[in-house]
This record gives sequence, structure tokens and C-alpha cells, in this order.
Amino acid sequence: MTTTVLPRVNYLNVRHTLASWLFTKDHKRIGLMYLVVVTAAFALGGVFAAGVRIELTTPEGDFVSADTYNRLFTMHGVAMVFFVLIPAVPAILGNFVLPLMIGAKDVAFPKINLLSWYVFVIGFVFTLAAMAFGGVDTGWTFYTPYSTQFSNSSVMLTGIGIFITGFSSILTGLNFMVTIHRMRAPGMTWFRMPLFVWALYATSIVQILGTPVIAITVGMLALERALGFGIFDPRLGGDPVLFQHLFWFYSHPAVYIMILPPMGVISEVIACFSRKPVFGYSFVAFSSLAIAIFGFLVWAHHLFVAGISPYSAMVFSFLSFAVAVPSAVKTFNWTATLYKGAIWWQAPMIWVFGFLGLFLVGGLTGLFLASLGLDVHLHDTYFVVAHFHYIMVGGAIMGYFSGLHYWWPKMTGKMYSNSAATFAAVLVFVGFNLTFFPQFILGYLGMPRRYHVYAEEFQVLNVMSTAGASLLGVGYTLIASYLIHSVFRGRAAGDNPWGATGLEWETQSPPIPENFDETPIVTGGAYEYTKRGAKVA
Amino acid sequence: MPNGAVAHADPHGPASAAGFGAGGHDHAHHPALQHHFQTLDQQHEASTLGMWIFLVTEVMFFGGLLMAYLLYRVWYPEAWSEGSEELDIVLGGFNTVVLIGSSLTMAFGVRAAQTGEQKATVRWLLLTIGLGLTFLVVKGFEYYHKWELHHIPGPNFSFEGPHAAQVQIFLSLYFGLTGLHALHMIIGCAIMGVITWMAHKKRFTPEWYTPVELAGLYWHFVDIVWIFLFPLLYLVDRARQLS
Amino acid sequence: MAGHISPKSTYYTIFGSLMVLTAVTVSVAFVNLGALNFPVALSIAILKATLVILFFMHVKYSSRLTKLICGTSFFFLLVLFGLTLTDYLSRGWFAAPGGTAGAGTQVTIGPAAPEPASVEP
Amino acid sequence: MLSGIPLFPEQASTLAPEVDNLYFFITAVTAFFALLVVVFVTVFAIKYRDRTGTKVGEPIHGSIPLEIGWSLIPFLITMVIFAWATVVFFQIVRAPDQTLEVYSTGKRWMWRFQHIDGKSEINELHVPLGRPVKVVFTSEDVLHSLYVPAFRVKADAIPGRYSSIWFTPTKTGEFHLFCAEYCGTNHSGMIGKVVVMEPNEYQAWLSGDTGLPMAARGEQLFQQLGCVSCHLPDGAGRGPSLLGKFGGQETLGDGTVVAVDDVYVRESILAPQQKLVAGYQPLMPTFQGQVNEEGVMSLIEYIKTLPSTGQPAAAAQARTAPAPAAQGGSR
Repeated sequence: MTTTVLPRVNYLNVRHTLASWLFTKDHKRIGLMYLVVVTAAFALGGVFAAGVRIELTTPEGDFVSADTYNRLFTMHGVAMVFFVLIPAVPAILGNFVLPLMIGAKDVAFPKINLLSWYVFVIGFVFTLAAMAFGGVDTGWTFYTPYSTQFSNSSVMLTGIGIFITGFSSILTGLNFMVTIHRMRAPGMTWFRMPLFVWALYATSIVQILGTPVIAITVGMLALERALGFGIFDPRLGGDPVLFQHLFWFYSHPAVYIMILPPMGVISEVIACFSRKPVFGYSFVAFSSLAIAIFGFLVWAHHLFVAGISPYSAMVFSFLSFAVAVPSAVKTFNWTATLYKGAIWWQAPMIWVFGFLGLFLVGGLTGLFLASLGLDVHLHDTYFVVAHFHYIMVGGAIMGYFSGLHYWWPKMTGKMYSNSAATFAAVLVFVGFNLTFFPQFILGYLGMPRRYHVYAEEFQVLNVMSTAGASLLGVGYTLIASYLIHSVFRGRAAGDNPWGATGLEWETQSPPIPENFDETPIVTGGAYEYTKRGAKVA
Repeated sequence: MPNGAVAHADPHGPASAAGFGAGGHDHAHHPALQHHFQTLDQQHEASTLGMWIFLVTEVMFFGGLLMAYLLYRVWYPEAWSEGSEELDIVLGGFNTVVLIGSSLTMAFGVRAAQTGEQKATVRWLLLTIGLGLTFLVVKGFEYYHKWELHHIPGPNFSFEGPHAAQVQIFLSLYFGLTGLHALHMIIGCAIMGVITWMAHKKRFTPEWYTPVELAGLYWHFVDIVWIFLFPLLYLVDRARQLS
Repeated sequence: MAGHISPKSTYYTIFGSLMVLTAVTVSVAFVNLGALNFPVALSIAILKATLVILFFMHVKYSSRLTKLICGTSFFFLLVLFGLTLTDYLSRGWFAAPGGTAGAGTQVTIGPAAPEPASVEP
Repeated sequence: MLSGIPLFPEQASTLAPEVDNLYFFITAVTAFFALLVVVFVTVFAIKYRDRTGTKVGEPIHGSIPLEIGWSLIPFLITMVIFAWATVVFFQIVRAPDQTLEVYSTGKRWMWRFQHIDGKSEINELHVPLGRPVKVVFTSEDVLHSLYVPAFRVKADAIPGRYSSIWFTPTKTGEFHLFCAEYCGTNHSGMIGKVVVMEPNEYQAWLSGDTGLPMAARGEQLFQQLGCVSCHLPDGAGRGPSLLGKFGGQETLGDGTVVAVDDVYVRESILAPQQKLVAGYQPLMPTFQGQVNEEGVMSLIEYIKTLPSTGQPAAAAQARTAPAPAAQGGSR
């Protein structure tokens, strides 16, 4: 093993000027630049969430006005979905480790990679401008005709922001897909690739095929709102439900953009901290592809009570159940990976345990919503809110933090406090359950979502939810503080603090600008823990 | 080393998984070879693959509008018929010929680049741009005519006919689809301008002409879009009016 | 670089075929084939697009991966159209008894009308 | 602390137990699998814990039988859920034959209910116990959704379309009625209550201060808008006779056959050129802007009452046509 002092030149200290960051083509630096913007968006979205939760502590609607409340939950959704969940794992972690994992010097198109970041930032600026001009109140789903004819908030600016950001996502997906096809090191065959790479590949498929459709749908919405074109306008004979079809054609698969990469992270971390190969490697790999492709066939389960044909609802319900199977396969394989492992309870693994528990609940409650007869009652209630937060926060964000903790020593060369990280993981897990589990009950009791004022009998559960949310807030702040602390005061991590396999651990921490001294040649599978693991650095 | 799966070796080694041809560094670096690629072939394959994937996104991009077109055509065939009667089949047909012609000149442009005929490359590319601009000018006349007739959807829209409301949907989709297509043409012409300039500066050789090839793929794609738009918008429901 | 170089004659042949097909599609548009007009026009367009893709875009001489990507885009376009149409085409099938349409059938309305005073009792 | 919190809402319709049984079944199945995984993860995590981080796990790569098993078994279980849930769904969407119909329109931010007998109410819906009720509704502006949790029914109100929910109340009392589809500022204020009454009390309530029955209002409109001048009962007018048309079928000019239901009638009033009956000229003007959603519903209700032969039951129907000018000025 190499030394523990920060070694010679690395991608961080090779140049120090601001311009060297703003014009960098280094995928590692771009990953960190995404980290900064996404963290800002996460904080912003968190503030909006706090506003929502404070309002809902009492049933009366006495903290903010109805209009403000509507803007708060809309902007929470917009910030979190488009500027946190979708870019978090692919654009931050994927950018940083993908070329390292496959032994490449960079992604296939470094300039386009930088362009994606700028496009992302420009989209974010537009969205921020929309927020500054009073925000938007349509819900993140922008359903017509409210968004086209009735809302008097900044729909256009937000729409432009989302339209632009979509291209960042497309370009990232394109870049990753070409990188995986064309940039693998000698010997890195498809079935030697780490499962995170498979997950990113599957994600790229969704980004490439789905994102253009939301872009054009938002475009049509803009034409209708700004110029008076009639495409979804019921006054002309247009169908508002068509907007929902087109919107969810992207936005349901988008859920897989959010969850597939964290699933890949989980495979990496679970293999590393169990010291054994992932159980059923090819099944886990192919289930990622299956989820990506079948994910395109299920969108109308968001429309079961929206006025679609009951027969069509039947088809979509069936397909939705079918897509549950590959997710179940993944979960069973992860569980089986633990069997006869040598399980090392380090912080990233604690996050994985949290992920497994929360994703399980999120995935299984999906079955309730895929069930036609039950969805009629549950649709647009807090049950849905709880379900997707279990997937997106319990799944995607927990997976993201697991990956961030796992690769943090590689990204910064520094190690954070393991006990603080473990404590934060437990805190977030508890806080999360306290926030969102009561919402399942609220939903079945019939509390509709997006309600500013609600019936009094729902108050106790809402107070529990708000209490949990404050724990979550403390947890996330704690993570930010010890991670930032580690950058300045943390001890050097060493090249491979976890004793992990994988090419990214073969190079120094932080890596040199061109990743490897010489192109590695791969001779074996991704998780061959045949020797004793490395000592803790 | 925690495991034995990875061995460092000379990059000129025999194993090759993804286009790392043996001896990639044997000759001097081609000026167009970027540092993170091993060989020009690898770089070329990456670029064309990237272009094809980009075209997939383009297909889906038009797909959303075409879905709206399809639904409302099924619902309102009479309005579609009335709407397509409003479009000028002569200008549309002329533009179709122009655009397919530009695809031909583009194909010759790529071919000239492949065979290293620098002058011919420039000539064919200029011709392609010329045809593209012709298309845009004709399109502009069509739009202007619609504007005069108040056939642009929106507050000033006016249309005489039993299905005026649905005709407005048709014309909305007409402007959406052809407008998006025209935007692609404008971007295409700009890209072609740059490529032509590069060709003029003798940047391309039979070993490396990737930008010409990529521009060609894009240009042909835009042509294909029009191949669908022309019958869908101008032709498809005309016959209904004849009966 | 191992790009395929087609003879010029191929390009002229393809261009000629495209022109002929354009002429055919325009003339067919003036013949009333009833329900067949749309499928015929679409088939000719697909044929033309296929020629462009195979020869002008060299897909005929390209790798399996390129062919796969090309096919994928049209497959997912069909998914978008096909699954959306499962809704729209089956909406009319479901009519609850008593003459009330179930969820589904489209009707047309105008702007929200002012309450006609005369209707009030 | 939790003792005061109910876990599921009251069951107040015949559908509610059906939905709840499904809910309990899925809860049981998913809880079983959740526990299974949690127990395995916990046991493995503790049993195979290695505090040193230096050991290596057993290199197990997988097992095909296990993979097939845990793909197939969940799939079969989800198919059971799918089948059951679909059966329940069709119960929810398919109303029985004989229902008490109530018309409703949603607009920002209130629900207006119109009973056939003429009574109308806002944000309150009175219905009798034990009788299937169908609410047919639409929206005048944006999307809304009519949701009664105690009945486990919900459907979106879409401008330009009719939706319906149906239920048979099994309990008297007051139940929440929500708008479940986000509709703007006062979305959470677009709420009300469903009041389920004993049938005799309901009758008493109905006969209290009441307006004109819907069919009679429809008849009034039929006169006022001049419909009657063309749609002569004997079919000799410029438009087809409407006697006995409702619930039947009509052949259109292009040969297609349509069912004469509320949607068709509504479309014929607002966009008459869309589906012309065979043999008639496209003379009828649109009544868009002259009659609101409730007026259309009243007209439909009136047309429903027209018997198939002879004179209409509604006493004052067989009047002579009023001045044709009434119809001419309607564009």
C-alpha cells in the first residue's frame, strides 16, 4: 500500500486558479463542480420542505398563505427532482468514478461533459430566477390547463429552466454511454465491469430516450401558455390528459434515473464491506437493464383516476407489477451477498443497511399503488407522497450518501469521522421513518396531497411528520459539517482505505489528473476478494 | 494490492477490449487525436456512436409532437383535412425535392472527404448549404402567407370552417413540427458553415474526416424528419376533400 | 479510417428512387383511398426514410451496434405511440349502463359560459 | 400515544370493505416479505460481522435456482394481487343499472351538486342510505378530482368531459368530500361533506325548499334556446326528433353508428357539426357560450325523459313551435 501523506500532483492541486476549475475538462473536477451545485439545490429544496412541514404542524394554515404554500411545495419538488435527484448520483459520483472504474483517462467527450455542467447551471439559474420572481405554483407536474391558462406564477421561467436542464441530463447520458462502449481499458469486458457501471449504462438509456420527450412536452406547454397555441386546450378539443401521458412518459422512467445509479452504488458498497462478490452478478446487471427498459412501459399508472380507459389502466397495472420483479431480484441478491460475508460495519455500509430497509418499504408500497382497485382510493393522497419519498429519499438519497461516504476518501484524499458518519446515518434513518411512515397512514385515511389546510383529525400524524423532518434536517447538516471538516482537518485516507477491489482504488487518492500512470489491463472480475483486505489507513 | 484482478502493464500490450488497437502509439500523433483517446479509430468510433445516440434523442424529441399529431388526427380527421387543404402543396413539394437534393449533395460531400478530394468537399458542402437556405426561404414565405391569413394559432387566429377550433390544433402542430424542423435546419446550416470552413482550411484527410461525417448524419436525419412531415401535414387528408 | 465508400452511382440511384417515391406519394394523395390514405402515405415515407438511413447514412455498412441504436429509437417511438393509444383507442369501449359514458370519451366545450339568468328558477 | 389515531377511514359504502380487504391482503403479503428481508439482513449483518476489516468473505457467486425462484415467486404473487385489484377496480368504475343520479360541476374552488328533482347545493351532497348513487360531473376550468375517502371512490373532473363515481352508502352520517387533484390557490378549501340520510329523511329533505326539477329546467332551456323549433317531435323539423333517442343508437352521415349517451348529446349541443345524424344538413349552430355545464346537464336530463313514442310525459311538451327567429339569432 502507498503512503498516507498526500502524494505529489493530484487533480485537485495541479492548478489552483478559478479558471482552471471553470474551464476544466477533467471529469473529476466536473464531478466536484456538480457536487457544489447539487448541494446548493438540496439545501434550497430542504428549506422549502421545512416551510411545508412547519405549515402542516397545525391544520389551520396559519404559517404562510395558501399561495405561498403552493409555491413552497412546487419549488421543493422542482428543486429536488430536477436539480438534486436526477443529477446527484450520475453527475457527481458517476462523473467522478466512471472513467476510473473502467480504466479510462476521461469520459469520451470531456468538452461536452463540461458543457453539460454549464447547461445544468444555466437551467438552475433560470429556475432560481423563477423562484426570485415569486416562484411557481403548479406543482412540479405542471398539469394543464392550470399551468397554461390559470396559473399566474412564473411557469415560463421554470419551464425554460427544466427544458435547459434536460439537455444536461441527455448529454451526460450520451457521454456515459459512449464512454462505456468505447473507453474501457484492455481486458475490461462487459461482464468484468463493476455493477455501478452497469447501473450508469442503464440510466443513460433512460436519460437518452426519455428526457427529449419531457423537453418537447414542456416546449408545447410553453407554446400554449405564451403564444396561445392549442395543443392540450380543452376549449379547442384538446385533451389535458395527453399532457399527462407525455409528461409521465418521461417522468416515470425518470424515477429510474434517480434510483438505478444508487442501486449500483449499493452493489459496490455491499460487495466491498462484505468482502465477497455480489451474489448473482449477471442477474443484478441485467435487472438494471430490465428496469430501464420496462420502466418505459408503465407510465400511465399515474393516470388511473385521471380519465384514461379502464382497459388501458389494466394493461399498465399489469406492466407495473412486472417491473417490480427486477427490483425484488436486486434486493434478494443484495441480501444473499451478505451471507457468509465478512461484514465490516463502516459508515458507507451503515448507509446501505438504511437503504435496504427504506427501499424495501418504498418498493413494496409501490405494489399498493399499482393495484387498480386500491389506487383509486390512494391516488393523490399522502400515501403516494410517502411512497415516493421512501423511494427517492430512502432509496436514492441514502444510496447517494452511501456512495459519497464510500468514494469521499478517493475524491478528497481525506477521511471523515466514522463515528460521526454512523451516527448521522442512524439519525437520518430514524428521522426519515418518523417523517414519512405516518404519511402512509394519513394517505389511507384519505388526506389528499398538496393541502394547505387539512381536517383536524389528521393533526397528530402531521406533527409526528414535522418532528421527524427536523431530525432529518439535523442529520443532513451534520453530514455537511463533518464532510467539510474532513477536507480541512481530516487525516489522509490512503489510496485504498476500504481494501476494496476496483480500478478506482488502484490509483492514488486523490487521483492524478490523467487518472492512471499507465493504462491498466484487467484480468479478472470486479469483486475478486481473494486476498486479505487492506489495513485501515 | 488487495486483489489479483488487475495488473499494470504497458499500454501497448496485446489485450484489447474497446478499440485499443495494438500499436496505437506507433506512428506520430495525428493533430486531431485528443489526449484521452489511444487511437484515431477509437476517437472516430466514439464520435459516430455519440452522434447516433444524439439522433436517438432527436427522434424522441419529435416523437412527443408526433404523438399529439397522431391522437388528434385520429380524433378529428375532418379538421385535419380542412387544415392540410390550407397548406401549399406546390411549395411543400418543391421543398421536399430541395431537401432530398441537399441530402444527395451532402452524401457526395462526405464521399469527397473520404476520398480526400478537398476542393470537391468544399463545393458539395457549399451546395448543401445553398439548398438548405433555399428550403428555409421557401418555408419563410409559407409562414408569412399564414401570418397574412391570420392562420397562426393564438389570440389573432381566425379560420372559416365548421371545425375551426380543431383546425387551430392542426395548425398549432403544423407550426410546432415545422418550426422545430426549421430550427434544426438553421442549426444545421450553421454547423455546415463551420465544417465547410474547416474543409477549406484542409483540416480533413482520408484518415480523419469525422466532423464531415457527423454533420452528414445530422443533415440526413433532418431530411428524414421532413420526409415524414411532408405527407403527414401537406398530403395525408387531401383526398377526403375530393369526395 | 475504415469508412465505407459507396460508388457515386449508388447515391444517384437512391436519389432517383426518392424522387419517384415523392411523386408517387403526392399523386396518391389526390386519390381517395378512404381509410387507406394514411397507411399508404406513411408506408411510402417509411420506405423513403429507410433508403436514406441505409445508404446516405451508411447504416447498411455499419456495425451491429449502430443498427441496434437505430432500431431502438424507432422501437421506443412505437412504445410511446402504442401504449398511449391503448388508452385513446379503448376509451369508447367502456360505457357504463344507463347511457353515461365511463371515464373516457372526449367531448368539446367552449369557454366557461356565464350563468344564464333565465335558467334560475 | 397512538391509541387515538385510526389506521383506516370509516367504511361507509359497499365498496369500502372490498377495497379494505384488498388492502389488508397486500399489507399482509408485503409485511411478510419486508420482515423476511429485514430478518435476513439483520441476522447476516450480526452473525458475519468482522470488526477488523481484514477478513474475506466466502466467494459465492450465485445460484441459478435461487434466482429463478425469487423471480418467479414474487411474479406469481403480484399476479394474484393484480387479478384481485382489477376485479375490485371494475366494481368501482362500473356503476349498477339503476342508480340515483346527481350531476355536479367543479370549479375553482367549489363543488356544485344538482339533484334531478331540482334541489341544488354547494359543497354538500345529500344522499339516501342504501341506494346506489351515481355522481356525474365535469369541470368548468381546471382539473379537479372528486374524492370521498369513506366510500373509497375518486375520479378526476376534466374540463370538456364527463366523469362519474358511484357508491351505495351503508352508514348514515357526514363524510369528508375532497378535491384530490391540485387546482390552485384554494385547492385545500375545495372540500365539503357527503350527508347520508335515512331514505324517509332524505325524501323530506328533497321536498323542502326546492327548485325546478332538472328535466323541467332542461325543458325551459329547450324552449328558450329554440331547440324545439327544429327538433320537432314528429321528426318533420330540420333536425331529428329527439323522442326516445336517449340510450339508443344513431347512424351518422359517414355511416358510423354512435351510442346516444350523455357525452354524445353534450357534444351535439356544443359542437353540433362533429357528428351529424345521417340525412340532416349541418345547420345547427353551436351553443357554446350560451349554455353552461349545468344547463347542458339539464338538457340531457330533459332529453332522457322524452318517451320513445307518442307524446312526451312532461305535461307541457306538445306545444307548437315558437317563432323561428329564436333559433336564427342563436349564433
